[in-house]
Amino acid sequence: MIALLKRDLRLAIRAGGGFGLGVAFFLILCALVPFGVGPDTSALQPIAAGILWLGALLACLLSLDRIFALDHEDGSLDLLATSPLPLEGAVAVKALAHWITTGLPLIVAAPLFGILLHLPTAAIPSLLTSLLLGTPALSMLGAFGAAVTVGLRRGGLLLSLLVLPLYIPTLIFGTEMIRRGQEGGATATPLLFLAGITAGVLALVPFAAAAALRVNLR
Amino acid sequence: MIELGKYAGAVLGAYGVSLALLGGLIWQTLAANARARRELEKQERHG
Amino acid sequence: MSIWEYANPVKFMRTSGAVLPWVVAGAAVCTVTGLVWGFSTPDDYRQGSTVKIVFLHVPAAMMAINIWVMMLVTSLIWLIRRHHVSALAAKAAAPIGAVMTVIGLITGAVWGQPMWGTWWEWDPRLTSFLILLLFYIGYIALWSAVEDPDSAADLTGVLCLVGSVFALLSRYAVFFWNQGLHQGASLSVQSGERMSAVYRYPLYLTMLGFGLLFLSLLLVRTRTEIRRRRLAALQAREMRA
Amino acid sequence: MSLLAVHDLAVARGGLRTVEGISFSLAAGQALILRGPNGIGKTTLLRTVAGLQPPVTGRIEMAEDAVAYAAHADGLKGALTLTENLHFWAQVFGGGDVAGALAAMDLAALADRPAAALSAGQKRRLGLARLVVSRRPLWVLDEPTVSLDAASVSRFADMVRGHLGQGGAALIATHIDLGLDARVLDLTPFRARAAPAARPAGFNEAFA
Repeated sequence: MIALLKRDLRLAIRAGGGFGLGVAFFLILCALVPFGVGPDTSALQPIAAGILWLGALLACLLSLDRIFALDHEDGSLDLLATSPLPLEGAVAVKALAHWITTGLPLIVAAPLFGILLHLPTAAIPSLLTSLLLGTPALSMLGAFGAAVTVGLRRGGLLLSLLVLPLYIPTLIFGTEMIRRGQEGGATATPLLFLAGITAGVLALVPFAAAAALRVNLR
Repeated sequence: MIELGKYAGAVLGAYGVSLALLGGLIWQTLAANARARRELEKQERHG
Repeated sequence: MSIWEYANPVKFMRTSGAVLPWVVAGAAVCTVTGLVWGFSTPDDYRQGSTVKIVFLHVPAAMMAINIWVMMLVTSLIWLIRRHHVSALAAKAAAPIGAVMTVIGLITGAVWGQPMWGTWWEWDPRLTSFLILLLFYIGYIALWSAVEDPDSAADLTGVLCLVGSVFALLSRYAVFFWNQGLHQGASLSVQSGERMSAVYRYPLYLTMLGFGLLFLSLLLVRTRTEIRRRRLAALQAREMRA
Repeated sequence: MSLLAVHDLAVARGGLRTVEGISFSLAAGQALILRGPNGIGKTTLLRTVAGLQPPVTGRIEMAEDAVAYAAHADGLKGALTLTENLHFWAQVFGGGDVAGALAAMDLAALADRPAAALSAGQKRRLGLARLVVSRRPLWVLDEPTVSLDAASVSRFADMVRGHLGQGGAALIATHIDLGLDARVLDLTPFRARAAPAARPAGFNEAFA
């Protein structure tokens, strides 16, 4: 399993853009928003939390189809399925690799982009916590969507169509948490929900994703 | 004739759109069924 | 032939063909009577004539949810028992459910406009229905995207399972996110003001009518799917022979 | 001792039976060559034996985690070097000697090159070297000699012979003569009949 994680990370670095691309997309999005809504703090501050989460979500979506598609094309997926690794474990590891290459850089960059969007400094701890708790679920659900669409010719569009509705609860609790942090309210409830969703997703979705993958391999 | 008052547009609009949608669904269902039946019968007669 | 103990489309075709006329007649009678009766009810003292929309809105919304539940059950039957007709029934139900959801949304919006002063309100109930519509669209899109019929049935089954959990989760998340303008469930017994009998009986009738309407559409669409599969199988055999 | 036993197997591709009624067994040190015209279902049969798809009917008896499968795609990453590629699969399969496997397919000189720089034949050789590091007793090979030159083919045959000598077995679909002391199974007589069968092979066939 560790070998698989190492290989995926190494590939993300070697192939170029694995780490940087998502963050660059995130930056562009945050830079474009003020052009759309105007530079005033009064316009930007209320929507900053939402933009940051939406940006993270879309940046995550960009690289989802690569989780399995490349391995499917070159036959690695067949070999992984015949290997002693349980396919559920391989799915979880690949989602983890996706999270390390896209989720983690986004979390590191998020406070900077928060400043661009006039997010008050008081909200930055809750921004970081919410992303840290929420983005693993995004990667795991994305891996499920990628597993379902792996053999399809025009899977990319379908992938977004299938995965985005699954992101709604995480998005709601994530932004709610930042908003409460911004207003100095209690963030415990959305935090617990967010953590609960992520824990449930990490525990159960690998099985669904592996089942979908087996169907697509036969 | 039933008097609908000032909301006549809203009520008639809601009924109109809903019935049109249902009608479309029913039409599509029947058309697809008729086509499937026709093609299957043709196939069974030949083969 | 022993093939029928594996999946029994012949028996399904025979039985569904026999009951179909009765179901269709029942659906037509109940829906038309219920809607006409509902249309002729007196105006509500607060909502005026818009109250008549309830006879479309509530049955459609109810069916939108029930159809998803039915799809979940048939998907599970397919995944566990490999009953082929079951998978096709789930496929056949999805577009009906999507149309019901759209009707629920549109009538809700038209109703909300005079009541709340806006066409669209991000009210938790309306929002949950919008999310449900997204799940229906994803499910239908996946069916049409996968070419191999076995894979399509399996993948949509798994999607329906995961989607159900998330549709439910989204519903609670949405309530958390925005407490709404929407009135409580129209028929709930606990709520203080119960709907008066004038509206209640025609509403029951339209609900029954929509249920039967769904059943008849479902039967016809499943029959269509079975015929298509049979045609495809016969053609494939012919190609090889 | 028998490494693989197949009883009355029927397999399907795209919901249609391709071959049926296949029975054979492979003991340690034996190889079986599959022959047959294009499209008869050699690949499908091999994928079924490898456990990638379920059989329509019949039984496959073998030890768990016994198969090393190699098909048209080699499962190589162009961005990784030859050693890294093999090392990864060695770790996944809990296997062994990367350098030895590279030497066996005459790739030792290229060990630190990225796999993207290899020619088609060299990639193929790397894909076959993977079989050695996987240390699985049963090799299931689908047209292993595609894009190999004559020298490489004989080197590959030596590799298979060595594997058989160490108590392994191989099931190979190929059209060329590898010079192995192997039985040949021609699939042509096993082509599935168009007549309806007891169990549907695919979704649509359940409705025919």
